[in-house]
Amino acid sequence: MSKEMIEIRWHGRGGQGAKTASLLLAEAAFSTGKYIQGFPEYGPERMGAPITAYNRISDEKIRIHSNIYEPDYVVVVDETLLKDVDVTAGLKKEGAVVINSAKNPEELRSLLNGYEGSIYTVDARTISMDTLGKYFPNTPMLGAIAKVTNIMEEEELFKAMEESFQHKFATKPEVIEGNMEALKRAYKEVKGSER
Amino acid sequence: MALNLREAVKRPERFTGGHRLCAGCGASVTVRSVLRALKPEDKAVIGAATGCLEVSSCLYPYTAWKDSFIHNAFENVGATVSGAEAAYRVLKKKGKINDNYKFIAFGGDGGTYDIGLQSLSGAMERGHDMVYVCYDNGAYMNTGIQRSSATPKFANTTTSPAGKVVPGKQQFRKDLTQVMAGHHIPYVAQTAPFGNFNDIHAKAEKAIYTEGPAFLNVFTPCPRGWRYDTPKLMEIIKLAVETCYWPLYEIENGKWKLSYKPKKKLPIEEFLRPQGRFKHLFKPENQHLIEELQKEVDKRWEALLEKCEE
Amino acid sequence: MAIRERLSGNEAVATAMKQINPDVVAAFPITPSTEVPQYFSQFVANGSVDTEFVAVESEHSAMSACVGASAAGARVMTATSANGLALMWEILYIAASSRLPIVMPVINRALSAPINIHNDHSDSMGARDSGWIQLYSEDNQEAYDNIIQAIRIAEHKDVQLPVMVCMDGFIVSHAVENIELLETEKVKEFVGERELEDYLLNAERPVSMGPLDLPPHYFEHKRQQAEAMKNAKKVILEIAEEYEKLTGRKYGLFEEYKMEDAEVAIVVLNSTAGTAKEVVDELRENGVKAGLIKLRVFRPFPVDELKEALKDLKAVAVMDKADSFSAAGGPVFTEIRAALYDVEDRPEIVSYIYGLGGRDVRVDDIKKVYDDLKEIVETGKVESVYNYLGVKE
Amino acid sequence: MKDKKTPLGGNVSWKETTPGGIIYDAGNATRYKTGEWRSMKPVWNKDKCKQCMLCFPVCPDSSILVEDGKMTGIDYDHCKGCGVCVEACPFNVFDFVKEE
Repeated sequence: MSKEMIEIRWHGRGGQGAKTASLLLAEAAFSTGKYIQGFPEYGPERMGAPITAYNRISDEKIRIHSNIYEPDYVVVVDETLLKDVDVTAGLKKEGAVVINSAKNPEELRSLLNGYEGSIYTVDARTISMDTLGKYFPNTPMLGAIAKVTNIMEEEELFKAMEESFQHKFATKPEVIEGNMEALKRAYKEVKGSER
Repeated sequence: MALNLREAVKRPERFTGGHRLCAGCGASVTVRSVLRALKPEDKAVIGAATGCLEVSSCLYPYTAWKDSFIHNAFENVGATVSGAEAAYRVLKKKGKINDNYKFIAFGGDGGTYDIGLQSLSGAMERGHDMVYVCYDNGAYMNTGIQRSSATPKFANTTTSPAGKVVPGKQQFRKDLTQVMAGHHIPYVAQTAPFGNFNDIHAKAEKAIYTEGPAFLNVFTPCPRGWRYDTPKLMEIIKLAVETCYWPLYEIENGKWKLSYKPKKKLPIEEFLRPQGRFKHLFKPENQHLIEELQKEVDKRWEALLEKCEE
Repeated sequence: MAIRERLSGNEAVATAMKQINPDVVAAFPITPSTEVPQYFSQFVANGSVDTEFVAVESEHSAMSACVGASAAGARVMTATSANGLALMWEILYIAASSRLPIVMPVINRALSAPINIHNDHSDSMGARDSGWIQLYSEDNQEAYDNIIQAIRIAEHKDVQLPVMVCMDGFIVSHAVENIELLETEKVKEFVGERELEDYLLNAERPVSMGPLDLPPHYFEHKRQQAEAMKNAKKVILEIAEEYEKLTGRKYGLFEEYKMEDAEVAIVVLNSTAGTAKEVVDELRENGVKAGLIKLRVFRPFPVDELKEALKDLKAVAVMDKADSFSAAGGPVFTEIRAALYDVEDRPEIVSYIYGLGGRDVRVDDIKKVYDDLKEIVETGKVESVYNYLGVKE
Repeated sequence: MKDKKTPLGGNVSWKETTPGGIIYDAGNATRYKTGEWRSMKPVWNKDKCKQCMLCFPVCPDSSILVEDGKMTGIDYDHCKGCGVCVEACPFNVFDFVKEE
């Protein structure tokens, strides 16, 4: 397997946009010339049900087509999942988990089944409410994971995402600015307890 | 202007002799009557469901069809012809085809009332410019006279045999014409090769030349399945109409119209008596079964009169 | 210049269909192929294709309408999966026997029961004797490329047969990956126009199609159909060569991965091949002479070519993502094993049925297969010919 | 290519037969004689005929021959002798006799 490949696993609930966020991240990475994979845990999405989505990002063509069992990073879009889902299962020690939470990272460690690696948190709820007036955690989480993985330069990310939003929200341009704001704030505000 | 018989006979024959339908088969009379309504300058694509008509008219290496013809399977002539019609529309739009084509699907009652109902319903609902013609001979004749949902109650068929305790088919027939009326397509009609053929010619013409989907249900006797002598074809049709067993009517853009009202409605017995499939009804102990049939015919006839505001 | 894009498998398929701009698409939604008619109907709604989109009421009618439209002279496509394909079954045979060049992406999914929407190959494998050409695709790129080539293969005068282009449901259909697209103009030029001689809407000469065909003629029609399938092999290669000139991407009847000096190899279809290539690379780094055959064309079955490619191996594992319930191995296994019958000192051949109903196929699963092959080579003994890989024992 | 023919007869090789069983010559069933099926035969008495044309549409075998809107005879190559025309005629123009 390519040494440069980064594998990311997303945990969210149906309807929160974890799948969309994984696709947007793939898209942003793609725009910088990377090879990407973005795919959901295959199945029908039901509102509220725990869902998983995946990203692979690499400088070389990606051939592997299995789920990700030993991710480099894990993103948790909904903090309440921590009590039911073993989100850090297989997560590499040298990797990191990024959680949507207003808490400090270390406050969550006890919920992570003895996970010893880095923990980051970002208050996606507040950011989303402030910037979009509604709770759409996926854009802030995207900003946070992009920052933590550092898979691309800040400006590159913002430029790529602006283009994506322009495309995605072609019919409602008024939400582009809010989304960009959410992305940037999360990028800045994500805080870590590095190991 | 409606096609009269004098004019109709001058039209080119689009269904030739040399097919292998039974001697005296009503299906070919139905087909010829419908095709006569095509203007000679118009071309046609004709589809047929698997059934007597198809296996007898297109038996490799011979075809009795002068127009392009396709058979696909038993239950899908509606979808098959709708595909051909879609192809025509797009190829015409692209300028690859110049001639005018009409699309006609033929199915027996098996391929129409039963196994092909879904495909028919879909094709009509989608609004294809085509005519679906059911030649209703009231059983699966091709496979040896098995009951269908178009088989009249008490008819003796090979899967609804009249026996010591069960007197033939146990259910009244489905009223498919009214099911099709429920699709609210531009034209639905019930007809038969009756009298001087004006009714079937006029309805076929309307069906073919009304834009959008149209459905014709055509009463089509089968001498073998109904067990009557072949020369009596036209008499059986007449009795079906005059007893109001098979009323002639149409629904044009939602408007119900009775096409023919018998001067004196004949008792259903008259229709039943010449047919061997009803022979068991004429045993003295079965008189009440005929009465039951009469009641149902009367009920349906009255309801139809009401719909047609007669 | 090729267009660099990122698309899901379903988007790739729909994009190929858009660029081909077929005359008629008749389709009914079924997971995981639903997105194909969805995307396509949006193309119709936006006017980016001229196609008549027939939103039929079932897959049976989808294939029936395709038959009607193709017989009428149109270039016709549809898409389906699993139970949808099963519902088409009767008409699959009719499309092939009537020699209608319909092209259909099949987004592979397990067949019921119990109902399961996930990937395996039980749908298309069951249709292997329906007379359709079958192409299999590792990823979105191959699905896209195969569909464009399929139009030419299907319509080739020596073939005139329908083509299924298979790819793995969800694993490929719903995964966004990099892809290189051709410019639409180039696709149009490559696929050209359907050349017609005999069709329902030929004003010069009306025809009758789908006759009752009794014992004096039926066998001859089948023999002629078999010849068309035989011809397809050559045509598939010719068109692949032409396509390579256009894109630089090379296609054959199957792909040989590190087979030159291989002693053990697996034969596999679709997306698992990609995962298996990773394993081959790792094994090679550890000095294991491992290889891989990814079958692209299953119908026609490249019997001679496979024999040649496999004959010098010591052990082969054939991986089937479908059970044939013959109690004697999967469908691809049976045919590969038969293909090697004439080979002197033929390799040991074992069957692995795997990944049914979307059971994920991991790197470790594939490693296990190669480990078993190594064991066979070392001991000269086959412990188990018929195996189920990744099932809970 | 307008006169493309479907090979008839029982001994056609698979190389010569038509793809998918397509039949090129529309209406070639006329070459198949169903007149042999007859056990009874309608005989038209021209002199009695009023040319009402009611026999024409009732014939299942398209065997009432018509020219310029007038009946001219019966196509015995295809008439199966069902007798529908005989019964349908209001003027009893036809005799219905045993086939010899």
